[in-house]
Amino acid sequence: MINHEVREGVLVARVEEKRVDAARAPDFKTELTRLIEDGHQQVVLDLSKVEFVDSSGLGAIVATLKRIGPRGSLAVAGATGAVERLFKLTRMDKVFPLHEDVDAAVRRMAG
Amino acid sequence: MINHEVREGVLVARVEEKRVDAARAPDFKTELTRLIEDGHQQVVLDLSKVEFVDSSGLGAIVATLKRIGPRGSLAVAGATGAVERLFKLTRMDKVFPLHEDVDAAVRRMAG
Amino acid sequence: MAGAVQLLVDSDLDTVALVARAVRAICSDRLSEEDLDAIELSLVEATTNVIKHGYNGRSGETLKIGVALHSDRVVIEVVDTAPPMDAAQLEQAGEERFDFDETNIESLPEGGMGLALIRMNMDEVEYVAQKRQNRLRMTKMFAKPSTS
Amino acid sequence: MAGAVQLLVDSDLDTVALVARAVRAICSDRLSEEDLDAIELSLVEATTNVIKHGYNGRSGETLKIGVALHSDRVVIEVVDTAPPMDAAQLEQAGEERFDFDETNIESLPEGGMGLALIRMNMDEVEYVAQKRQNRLRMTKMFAKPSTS
Ligand SMILES: Nc1ncnc2c1ncn2[C@@H]1O[C@H](COP(=O)(O)OP(=O)(O)O)[C@@H](O)[C@H]1O
Ligand SMILES: Nc1ncnc2c1ncn2[C@@H]1O[C@H](COP(=O)(O)OP(=O)(O)O)[C@@H](O)[C@H]1O
Repeated sequence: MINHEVREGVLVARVEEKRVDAARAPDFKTELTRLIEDGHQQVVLDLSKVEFVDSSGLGAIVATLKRIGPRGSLAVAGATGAVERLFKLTRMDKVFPLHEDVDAAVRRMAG
Repeated sequence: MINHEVREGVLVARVEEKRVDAARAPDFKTELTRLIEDGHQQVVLDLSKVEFVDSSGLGAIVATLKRIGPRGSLAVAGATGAVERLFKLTRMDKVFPLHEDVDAAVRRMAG
Repeated sequence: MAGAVQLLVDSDLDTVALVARAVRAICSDRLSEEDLDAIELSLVEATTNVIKHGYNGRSGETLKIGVALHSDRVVIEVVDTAPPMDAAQLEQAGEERFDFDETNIESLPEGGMGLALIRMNMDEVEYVAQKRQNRLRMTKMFAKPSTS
Repeated sequence: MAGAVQLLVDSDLDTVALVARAVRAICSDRLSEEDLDAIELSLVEATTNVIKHGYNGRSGETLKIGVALHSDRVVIEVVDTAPPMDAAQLEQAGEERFDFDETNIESLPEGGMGLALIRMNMDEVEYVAQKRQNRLRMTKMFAKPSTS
């Protein structure tokens, strides 16, 4: 459900599911955590293919940030429509900087 | 549900409904018949805004052609997707020439 | 994603569009636009027939639509409690309905196309008139998507 | 177009997406994308709660979703036969849930956001626990479209 690559030292995790809801959040969290545990501290979560996230999906993203720890950071790229709206409504856009695309997010994080 | 104009002597009837199904076919037929009864023999039915037609809608179009009579003609413009598919599946594209748009249909009919 | 949804609506021609959109959306993840068009048309023809012929246009009667998504097929069931239709009507319906002479305008069909369209658009069509209800079961096979 | 549709599904988290897509499609003719997003999220949170908390994750239980389209509002009802929830949970839920200190990562919520999201996204939310069933009724008002 997640593809990843490393760009300029930043882990880019692209979510391949259209929906991250309660049915998928546990696996989503497990996969994301496994990626983080390889030691990455700078992570960009690419949500450009995702059309819908519910509170379980958002909770999994928050859990991942806690796992990365205070010295790392987790930014979001490509959130649009309902997904972007959820981040703003819950004020989570204050926690996860929203970037238009992966390029912009990596540039900001690596630079 | 139908807007109309006359172009180069051809009556262009643009259907403003997304769906022409059994709930709407009776009114659709009434409106179309009223337009025809003004004496128009060359008619282009613009279906570019229509997403769905069922057998009732198709029947209403056939009824209109019968009303126009053997000396007139009824062409269809802008049928795409499910609508175009219905005309082809029922061989009604042999009866109603399908044109990409109103311009093409009027050109053919008036020319 | 496999799954099943049942929809209940009043026997009203105005709700046919709502059901059609809902069922299309339920199936939309797996099927091509062309298959979705085929399913939507068949469903609309079937529910319209139940309302117009089964219930004689009476609203306030129930209409149940079942959608079951399998890995290689969608099964759509239309269930009603009206007097049953003559199953021969369905058996005889087919693409011959459209073998008209296109030069003879008066011969063109204005109705009686619904059952033929259902049979032409679905892979299997079965009608079962039970004691208390009738069930039209329509199956559409589809190619498994290459990914996942 | 006014109308009402009821959906019946099994209490399975995998069917929540099917219901969400169906309800979105049913409402799609009248509402803005933003209103559709609000309705979809509320519906998903409500049905997920019933499955996870009401039925403790048990599948095979019924879940009924009613959608009623009016000229100026949509009413969504989620009906279950599980033990009722504590209505106070709903009353206390609101946007205060998201008054966190964003500099204190450990304090950020990982759950307990669903009811708050429902109340923030819908105009009216009512919970009625009856003898045999619970009913969460969520209403969304919308501007009448300027045309027709
Ligand atoms: N659900 C039904 N209940 C009773 N009769 C039906 C039903 N469906 C179809 N029929 C009969 O079969 C005939 C053919 O149906 P159809 O091909 O859909 O065309 P149409 O509805 O335009 O007549 C109908 O005219 C009706 O007599
Ligand atoms: N349908 C329900 N049945 C029983 N309890 C419920 C129901 N919905 C919500 N609750 C209770 O309210 C709490 C808060 O729900 P919610 O805000 O959706 O967050 P979450 O589901 O993530 O815990 C739940 O943890 C549960 O205890």
